[in-house]
Amino acid sequence: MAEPQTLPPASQLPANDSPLAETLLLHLEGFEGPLDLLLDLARAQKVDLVRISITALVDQYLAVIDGARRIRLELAADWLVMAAWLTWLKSRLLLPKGTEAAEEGEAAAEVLAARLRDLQAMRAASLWLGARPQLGIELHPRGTPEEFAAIETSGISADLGGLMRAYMAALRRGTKHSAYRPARISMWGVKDALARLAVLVGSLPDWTDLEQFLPESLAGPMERRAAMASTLLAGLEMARAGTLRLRQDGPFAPILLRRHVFSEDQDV
Amino acid sequence: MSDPDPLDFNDQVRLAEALVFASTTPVSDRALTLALPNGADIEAVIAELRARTTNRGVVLAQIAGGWQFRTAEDLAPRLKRVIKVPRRLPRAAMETLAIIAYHQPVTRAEVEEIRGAALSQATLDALLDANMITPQGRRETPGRPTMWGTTPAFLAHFGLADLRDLPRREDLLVEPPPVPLPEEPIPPA
Amino acid sequence: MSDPDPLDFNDQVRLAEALVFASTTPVSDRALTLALPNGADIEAVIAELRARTTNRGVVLAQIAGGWQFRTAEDLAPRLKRVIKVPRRLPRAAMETLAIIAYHQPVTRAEVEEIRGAALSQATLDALLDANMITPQGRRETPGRPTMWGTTPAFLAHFGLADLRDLPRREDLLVEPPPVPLPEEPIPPA
Repeated sequence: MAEPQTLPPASQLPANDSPLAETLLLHLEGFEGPLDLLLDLARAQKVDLVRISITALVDQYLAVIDGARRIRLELAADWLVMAAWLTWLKSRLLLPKGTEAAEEGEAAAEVLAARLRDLQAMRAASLWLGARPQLGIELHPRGTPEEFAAIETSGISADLGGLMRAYMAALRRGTKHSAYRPARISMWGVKDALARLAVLVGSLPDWTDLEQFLPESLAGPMERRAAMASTLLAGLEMARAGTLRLRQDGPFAPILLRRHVFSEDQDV
Repeated sequence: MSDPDPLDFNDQVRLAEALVFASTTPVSDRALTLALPNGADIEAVIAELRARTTNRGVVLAQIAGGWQFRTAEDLAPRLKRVIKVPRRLPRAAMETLAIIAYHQPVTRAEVEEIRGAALSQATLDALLDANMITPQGRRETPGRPTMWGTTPAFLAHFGLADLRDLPRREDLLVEPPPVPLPEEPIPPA
Repeated sequence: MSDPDPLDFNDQVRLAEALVFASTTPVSDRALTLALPNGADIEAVIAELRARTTNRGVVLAQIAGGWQFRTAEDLAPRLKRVIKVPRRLPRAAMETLAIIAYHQPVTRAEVEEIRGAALSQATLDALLDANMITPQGRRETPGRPTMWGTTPAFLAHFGLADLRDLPRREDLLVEPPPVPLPEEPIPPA
């Protein structure tokens, strides 16, 4: 078995669900993020961080993520984003040297190696600090400051850190009294889209672009795409129920919709 | 000797010294007995500690049934002259000050609502005495409550050039609680 | 020049001892200068005080730009049994603290980038509550994010006289057995 802090090399990773794969997943949850895992994998190469093999590192990371996804599909996005980026990086590193794309890959690999060294240095600093005798734990200051000194009180003792602590404490206490409200999700859902379509479609005489049915107040491109998908789903649902008809004249052409008038043609 | 925890006499004295020094209350003989190895001669340890601090700036004193280090009495007047211990603002005052800083101009009722606790006159007075807050007119609502804001002395005390230099709320809280707040604190007129 | 009066000198050492003792926070040379008579040789006074407390249970240490008495390091295990000690900071908090110490003033986004992970509210709270970090103004970039730095309490907590007492970043990367680092990173094969 691998020791708690290190992961098995990629070649030993399980091919299917197994107790080892579950251990793997537990390992994954012990990491602070993709970079943390990468650093551990890099250290497992037992060479100077300057000389690590980035391609081997990429393979190991992808194998770990793959193993973890087999047991749990909904892996946090940052793990997958890193996996996608590393796949890109590997494809660049495998190109023949000298091409622009290969150089791009090498530059990116250097950036990654530098980030790993940074994190490694900070981890070492944290260990260095942690190993020092700490005040109040190993060493103790005077337990009882003497009150006679408090005679002169020509000012108040408060710093910005204290003010921040006080503010956070006050806000916490204040909100304890109000009911818990989960963060509002700004996505335009299928239910919203159904309601909106039902209202709007009746007023439209002819084929209309699906985009016209999106709500006006969308925060960003992500929300816009989500609303687009929801509206299309709502449209399909209503078409199935017979209230709508949908039309697309070619691949990637705008999707058009209009009210289904029963007296009209019955073509498919 | 069959002592399971051998410490020579000098180390016993050192341990007693450290313990009396670090303790927040006077250390009783019983507490010393528990801390020192079995069979340690507490009286001899205390006598040695007392001898070592005789005529020093800090002396061993017997207070409230225990031992404590105190600064030598003859030095007290000269220390008083120098040590300036600023008053610590009580927690309620710090919280109120922080809320006023971020939400100004703000009424007393609003501060109470944000804190989820009543605001005492003593707290308000403490902040006024320290010259941290000042009235900033009245809100034109029923009862015309006084609105409060921070003073230039507040900025100076916390080393801020401007109210806009207060740390961003989103840098303090991952998910800020739902409290209505302008994007940036508005500097007092 | 004639030697200082030995009685006067002893008195100065006593006064310095009392002053440093009475305070829970480090006492600066400046504060000592103000407390001692004009013309007192602070360095000699401190050297004498240091000599007197060498090998005692409580020793003089140079911390956070000042002087502080603290219990001797070797007594830690024995004191631990009798004095209740607070919990150590968790790993995420220690790493975040190290990053802030080395990169200050630094924004939250920068800390997160270096760690490659989001900074949790619990970590931020733990560091603020322990008085290890403090806001240090805002960066003049879009959004004006808050910058963070370490406090004097951070130095005192880890027994550092100064931020320069932290090991150099290059030295941290040397793992036993130390491998000399080339100037330029070698591009991956």
